[in-house]
Amino acid sequence: MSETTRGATAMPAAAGSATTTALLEVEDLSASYGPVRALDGVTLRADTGRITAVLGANGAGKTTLLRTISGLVRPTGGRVRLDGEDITKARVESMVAKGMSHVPEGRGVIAELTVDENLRVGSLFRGKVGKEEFDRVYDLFPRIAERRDNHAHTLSGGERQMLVIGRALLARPRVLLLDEPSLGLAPKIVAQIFGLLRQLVDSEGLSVLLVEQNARSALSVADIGVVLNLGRVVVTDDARTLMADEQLRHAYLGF
Amino acid sequence: MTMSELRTPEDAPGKAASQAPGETTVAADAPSAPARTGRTFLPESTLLRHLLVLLIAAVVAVAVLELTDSFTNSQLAQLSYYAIAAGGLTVLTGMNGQISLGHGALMAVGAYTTALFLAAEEPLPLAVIFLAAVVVATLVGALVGVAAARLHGPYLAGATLALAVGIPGLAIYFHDWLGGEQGLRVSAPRAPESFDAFIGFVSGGNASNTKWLAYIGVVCLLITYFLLANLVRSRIGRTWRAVRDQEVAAELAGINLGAWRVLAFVVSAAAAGLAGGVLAIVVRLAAPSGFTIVLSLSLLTAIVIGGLGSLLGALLGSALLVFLPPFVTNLGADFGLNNTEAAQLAPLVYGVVLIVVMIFAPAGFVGTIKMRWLTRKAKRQIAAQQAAGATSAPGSRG
Amino acid sequence: MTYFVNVTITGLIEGTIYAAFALALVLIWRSTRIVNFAQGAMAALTTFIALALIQGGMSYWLAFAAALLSGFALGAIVERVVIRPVEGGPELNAVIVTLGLFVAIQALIAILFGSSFQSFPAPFGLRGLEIGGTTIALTPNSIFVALAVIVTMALLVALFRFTRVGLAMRASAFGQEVARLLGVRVGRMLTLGWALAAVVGALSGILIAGGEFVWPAYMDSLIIFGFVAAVLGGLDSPIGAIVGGLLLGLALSYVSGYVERGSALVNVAALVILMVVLLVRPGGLFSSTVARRA
Amino acid sequence: GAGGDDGDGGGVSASADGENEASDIGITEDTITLGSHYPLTGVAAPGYSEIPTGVEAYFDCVNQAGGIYDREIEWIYRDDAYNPTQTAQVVNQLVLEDEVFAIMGGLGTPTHSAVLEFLNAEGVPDMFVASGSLLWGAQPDEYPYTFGWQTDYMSEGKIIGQYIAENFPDANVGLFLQDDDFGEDGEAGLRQYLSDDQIVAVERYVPGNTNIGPQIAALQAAGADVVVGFTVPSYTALSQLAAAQLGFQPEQWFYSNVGSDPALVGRLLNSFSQGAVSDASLLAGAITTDYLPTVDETDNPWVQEFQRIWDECGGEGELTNYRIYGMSQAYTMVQALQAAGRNPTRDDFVEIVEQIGEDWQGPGLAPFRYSEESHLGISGMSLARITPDGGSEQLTPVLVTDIGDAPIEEYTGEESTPPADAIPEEEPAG
Amino acid sequence: MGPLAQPLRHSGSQPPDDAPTSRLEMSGINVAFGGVAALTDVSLTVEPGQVHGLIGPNGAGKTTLFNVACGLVRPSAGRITWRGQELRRLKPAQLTGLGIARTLQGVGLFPLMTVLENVMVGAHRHAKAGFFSALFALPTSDKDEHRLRERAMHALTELDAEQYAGRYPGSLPYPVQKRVALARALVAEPDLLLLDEPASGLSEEEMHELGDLVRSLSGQMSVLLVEHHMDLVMRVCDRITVLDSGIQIAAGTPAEVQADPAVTEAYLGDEVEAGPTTASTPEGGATRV
Ligand SMILES: Nc1ncnc2c1ncn2[C@@H]1O[C@H](COP(=O)(O)OP(=O)(O)OP(=O)(O)O)[C@@H](O)[C@H]1O
Ligand SMILES: Nc1ncnc2c1ncn2[C@@H]1O[C@H](COP(=O)(O)OP(=O)(O)OP(=O)(O)O)[C@@H](O)[C@H]1O
Ligand SMILES: [Mg+2]
Ligand SMILES: [Mg+2]
Repeated sequence: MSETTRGATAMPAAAGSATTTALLEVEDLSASYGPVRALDGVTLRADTGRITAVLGANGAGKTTLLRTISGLVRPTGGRVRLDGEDITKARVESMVAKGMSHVPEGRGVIAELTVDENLRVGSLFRGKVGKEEFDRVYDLFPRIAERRDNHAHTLSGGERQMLVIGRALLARPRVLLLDEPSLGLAPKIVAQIFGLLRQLVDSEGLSVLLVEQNARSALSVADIGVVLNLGRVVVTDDARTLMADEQLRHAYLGF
Repeated sequence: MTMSELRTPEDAPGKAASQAPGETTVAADAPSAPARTGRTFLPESTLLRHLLVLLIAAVVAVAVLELTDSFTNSQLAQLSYYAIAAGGLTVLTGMNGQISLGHGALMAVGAYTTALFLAAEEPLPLAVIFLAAVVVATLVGALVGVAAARLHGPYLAGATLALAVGIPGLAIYFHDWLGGEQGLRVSAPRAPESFDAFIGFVSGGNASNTKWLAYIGVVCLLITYFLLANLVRSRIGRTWRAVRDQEVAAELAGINLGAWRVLAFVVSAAAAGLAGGVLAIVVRLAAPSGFTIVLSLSLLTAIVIGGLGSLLGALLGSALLVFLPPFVTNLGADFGLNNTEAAQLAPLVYGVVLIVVMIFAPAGFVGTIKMRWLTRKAKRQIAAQQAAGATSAPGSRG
Repeated sequence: MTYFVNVTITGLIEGTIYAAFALALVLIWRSTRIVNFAQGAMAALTTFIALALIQGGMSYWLAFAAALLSGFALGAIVERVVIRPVEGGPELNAVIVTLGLFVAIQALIAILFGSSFQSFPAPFGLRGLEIGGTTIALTPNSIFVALAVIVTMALLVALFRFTRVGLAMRASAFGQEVARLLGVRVGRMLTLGWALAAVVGALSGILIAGGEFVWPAYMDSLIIFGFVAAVLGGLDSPIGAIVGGLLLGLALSYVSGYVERGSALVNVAALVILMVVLLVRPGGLFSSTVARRA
Repeated sequence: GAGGDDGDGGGVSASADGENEASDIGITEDTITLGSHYPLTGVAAPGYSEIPTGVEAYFDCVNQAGGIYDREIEWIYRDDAYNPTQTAQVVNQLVLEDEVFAIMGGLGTPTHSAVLEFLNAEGVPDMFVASGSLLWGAQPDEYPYTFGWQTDYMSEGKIIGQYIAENFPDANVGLFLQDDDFGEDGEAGLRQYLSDDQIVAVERYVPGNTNIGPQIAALQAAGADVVVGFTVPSYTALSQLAAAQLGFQPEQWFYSNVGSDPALVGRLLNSFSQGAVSDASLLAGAITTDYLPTVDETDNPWVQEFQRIWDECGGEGELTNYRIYGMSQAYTMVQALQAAGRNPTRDDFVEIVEQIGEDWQGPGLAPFRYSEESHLGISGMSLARITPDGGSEQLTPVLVTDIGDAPIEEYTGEESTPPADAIPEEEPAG
Repeated sequence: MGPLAQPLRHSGSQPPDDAPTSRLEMSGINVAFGGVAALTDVSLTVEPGQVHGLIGPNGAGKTTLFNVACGLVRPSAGRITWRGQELRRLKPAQLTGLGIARTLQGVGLFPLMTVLENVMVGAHRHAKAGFFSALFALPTSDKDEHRLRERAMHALTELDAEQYAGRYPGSLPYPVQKRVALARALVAEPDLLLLDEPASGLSEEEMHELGDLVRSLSGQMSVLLVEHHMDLVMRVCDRITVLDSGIQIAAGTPAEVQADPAVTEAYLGDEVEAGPTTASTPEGGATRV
């Protein structure tokens, strides 16, 4: 259990460097589903220009963490700050305007709308959005470009996943919460998406909070890793360090 | 290494807690395969278990009928036909997920069949007539069911709504045969002497016609619920629920969706037919104005308010239909309203009760109680787990 | 020949009335995925408000506007107070709530405005127009009704197809949580959907009342035929509502006019028409593509 | 006095003398309970729901004047929403829980059908059913406790039929009928006087279907010069509107008494004139029937008395023909209760009505037909033309007849006048 | 790893080595949705007792091909032959009767039924008691239920999920739900199992065990597997078919397919850019056993 002591309190050096600022700060966050305590005093931060991977077994609370940050689940305690502003009690609807986009688990397309309409809903809050921005998404995912006028429910699993990711990008977030984005995607597309994320993070200072079941691939792209277990943070550390820590990997990450 | 060595869920916080299904609607579902723990005092055999319950219910019913006055007896007769139909609708809507706004029409079929048979010079025995009502309603139900099996949600609602107004319309069109708007009057068969003797034996009271009708209603009700409960607890009920919950998965498990939907329609139509038969003799009339859309909607209301998917809920919901309006009217009169005002108050209160129940007890009476119970059980389990966890994992915070 | 024309015209006029009602149902269905059985009662309430104003001396058109406004308010209040708590719950619960509303509002109307017949004025003439020496069943008032319904439909189609609010409303209806994550004020959209639908409902109520009698239950038969019309057209489509309404009105008029004792068969005919259409197209005439199953 | 005179068992029941006693269910020492069912809510409530308030006002005034043999009348009416299922239930409640002495004025043919057997099986006097169906009174052997009150639809059809045959012998007659016993009985009466050739079209409507355009267009297409409507008020008005829409102007409209209340229908049609319909009254000139004085006859002494009673004992709203109807029934009921004597049983009561009901005078224009052979009510009516001001002008003397092929005769009895305070003073009979 | 025990297979079914009969052949399959060609002239044969992989980029038509094999989608052209007989007008409900079972992409459990009931539904085809014995609760119905329950419990036990029998699926961890879904498919005792993305949402370790399980099944039935996790696919499949845009672009053994540049181009992508999921070779995966 030595890792636990390394926990949330001490930020690893990489994250503490002067160039990064904490864009999203989560402090002692707790949440419950009825009697079930799903989050138990989670503290973490996501910095600009960093990809922070949140890892952990099934049911560790990863999804709940993202849902609580974006306001879909009301926390029972703790605070969430975005750029210093306390957004713990802010409405879900206001999050995108504040610069935070959440791509939910499970391919959250609006099945009855067309692909194009799905994208347009994603950019509604921005007012008028130029056609070229849509084209950029379509260029990124030619698969869905072909289907732009089809109802989203006709899409294949992977196509839906592309659509939600593309839609989130259209919102031009500063913080991107991604819940298992690689689910059901072909390896080539996964690589492409992770590559793109890296690029956006590096060039535009995007901050990504990445939840992945597959710890190995997540850590390979992330800067920081946060490991959750039973709703608590057990380790926060540099991704490479985590990758190298075999004991920890075996205990919590299952590889 | 086997899959059993994966993390067991009990070590996740409160995994066990969600014993209850996520949605509230069908919280009242009786699992077809009860967990093998508990209930050891009841017989293993479904038949014996249900017969035991039936026996107790029969004793309670006789006691209630004998201890209450004539008017309450007549209300219980009314309750029985509502509850029989609502029980059938529970199978269709609660268990199989097909909404029907037209069950009143199927009751009409049963009622008219009964009225026609009873109008004969030498009517057949009542039991045979009721059987005929069930058979005719079943045939109509099968026909409607075949058409309905392909429809979903509001489209099914629309089609059954049209059924609710269409079938009574037939009675007006074929007025020579079905009595038109005026309907067919029904002379309820008189009680046999053995009934007198029975009542004399049970309570020493005398056997009025009202009481006789109430007994007929209650007997039909008990039989219907016994049979429906058998179905609910069997593979049949389970298959219906599978079709309701996930039709693709059900189909892939070898279930012919259409056939099972039709079967549900047929079973509920049979119940509606019997309910119509009982209604005909209790009301002594089969007329189109007795089978308006209001009847169909009341039935739906009853099963949702009572707790969708539960026979007990259907019974409670029907009781609400029967006892609430006179209660409100009397209450209004007690508060000094005149009869007209009191009569107008009844629907107002009824409407408000529907809304309030749906907002504060969305799972209906039975569902809400069951949810409470499950939550309590879950809480206890979690408490136990956390206590155990605290000793085994000293490092973790409580 | 004149008879045929007249039966056709009365059918079409009746059909526009079904269509008006169906439009309101379609609107609520599109914006909240709820079939509002209280639609008729709500429309009756706003019509009675207008009637009270007219009887108090207000002009028809002011009362007309008042009815639409009160419809907007009523729709919004109803959504906020009684629909909101059951939204996202089991779909039957919402159905029961609207049924409860239906019963309660109707009782309320009887208590507030009495339950006797009252006549409602029509803004335009009720005498058939004369064409080539014969009077046909087309009145200035029915032309007004038809135009009002068609304009409403066009506005709704435009709202959903071309405006951002329309898109936001549809997104809210189909995927509340996702829409919320995308920054759509879902609560507001649902309220707006109900409010607009109640405006359309109020419009249908007042159009239907024009030149007829009103009493607390005067919308009852329309709930059924309006719903059937909406289902015929495919509940998602405003154009479907119009087509469904007109088809139903026409068909029923022909049954009533050409079948012996046909008036008694109208309800049965509605059932048969609906069944036949749904057997061929289970999602109505204007349904979109069949959903992918796996 | 509420004294304990229980020992008085077995006395002569139908007697004016002696002490009040609880002689049967629904009669206590100081009350008589009467009950009924009406559509107070729902589709049929408009109009009909006013009837019991008229009854109530009348009974209140009677109670104020000392009641019947010092007994107060308790009047309980319940809502059946015009649904027979509910009628059965509320009548159960009235009989079994409220323990009424008699049912009075139960409204509607299908609704009351549902309780016909029950009331007769229980031996509850089923007085003055409020519909003109032949069910109430044509078979007293089968239903000994049930009595009709208003003129039956068949007699009404006969009287209208004869008038048309005499005054419009060459006209093409079109019928516009409600598709139930109301229209059927009326048609049967009409056909006794009109040949099949003369009737060029028979169109029927079903209540609830408001598009009657095709039916009226069919009457027009058939070339009907005279149209007879056996319709309820709303369909009278609808038929007029549809005719205006189609430009259909037959030489003469006839409407049954049921649907012709000029006060109601005329008011309905008149209010449209606020819009662009400029006719004073579409109904003006139509011919209808009367068996009771109507609210527009302000110089009729009965109407004057009823107006006074409504003002003194009534509730909100105005005196309407529905309320006059209710008061008139209540008047007959008081007559019957008085005639039945101080301590009647249900059976005594029914017997008295059979024996002497024929002789009662009241607001009705023609006498009742009550006897052992018939329980049918008022035997005739007069024809009147509706005037543009919403009043009416009498066209014929009161004509009386009976069902079947009984002849139509002029009523020769004198016109009745109300007694003091419009409260009957019937001598106990028997 | 204990293979799914013998008792699960009822005595009447064909022995596993009855090779030619339980072969699935699909040839010349064409499917179009509106204007979009989802499958063009696709042919594929699943040999008895083999694990056949189906891979390809998103939207390539893999699930559609499954749907064709299940009767959920009717091809505009092509033949499906199963056990030597052509399946015409195939309906999904006939599937289990033919000895074919399928899991859905996602889990597709019945949310309002307990785990045990879920699996019992899967055993539907083995039910004998009819409607009337259920209606009157005759002992035959009870006995039948008992049998189904035993079968279901057995299947759950085989997949180590018996302790969840009384629970509702929504409350279970995702991998357990997946196991339940698998138990529901296996309890029908199929000769052909169609698995659509069974590993999605599983951790690497869980995926590994799934691989073992699938391999162990292959002795008893053939498996058609759609997956995006290449190490799993490479490890468990005997043969692989690759689709792209509805067209078959490669077929062969795992090694052959992986060496095919067309596959790399269309599906695997540039290895350097790819994350570890794709980078790991089948051998790499194998070393982890
Ligand atoms: N809606 C809910 N109701 C009750 N309990 C829930 C609900 N959603 C999640 N839980 C429970 O909360 C805990 C955390 O779940 P969560 O979904 O956040 O985990 P996760 O790490 O995202 O898992 P996975 O890898 O399976 O997605 C689990 O025990 C889960 O069972
Ligand atoms: N019912 C339908 N209507 C229209 N298009 C459809 C329909 N079903 C599938 N498609 C299209 O057919 C193509 C193949 O879809 P399919 O689901 O078979 O892909 P897949 O290979 O399973 O993809 P994934 O790996 O993403 O699950 C997709 O482009 C999809 O959009
Ligand atoms: Mg998750
Ligand atoms: Mg797929």
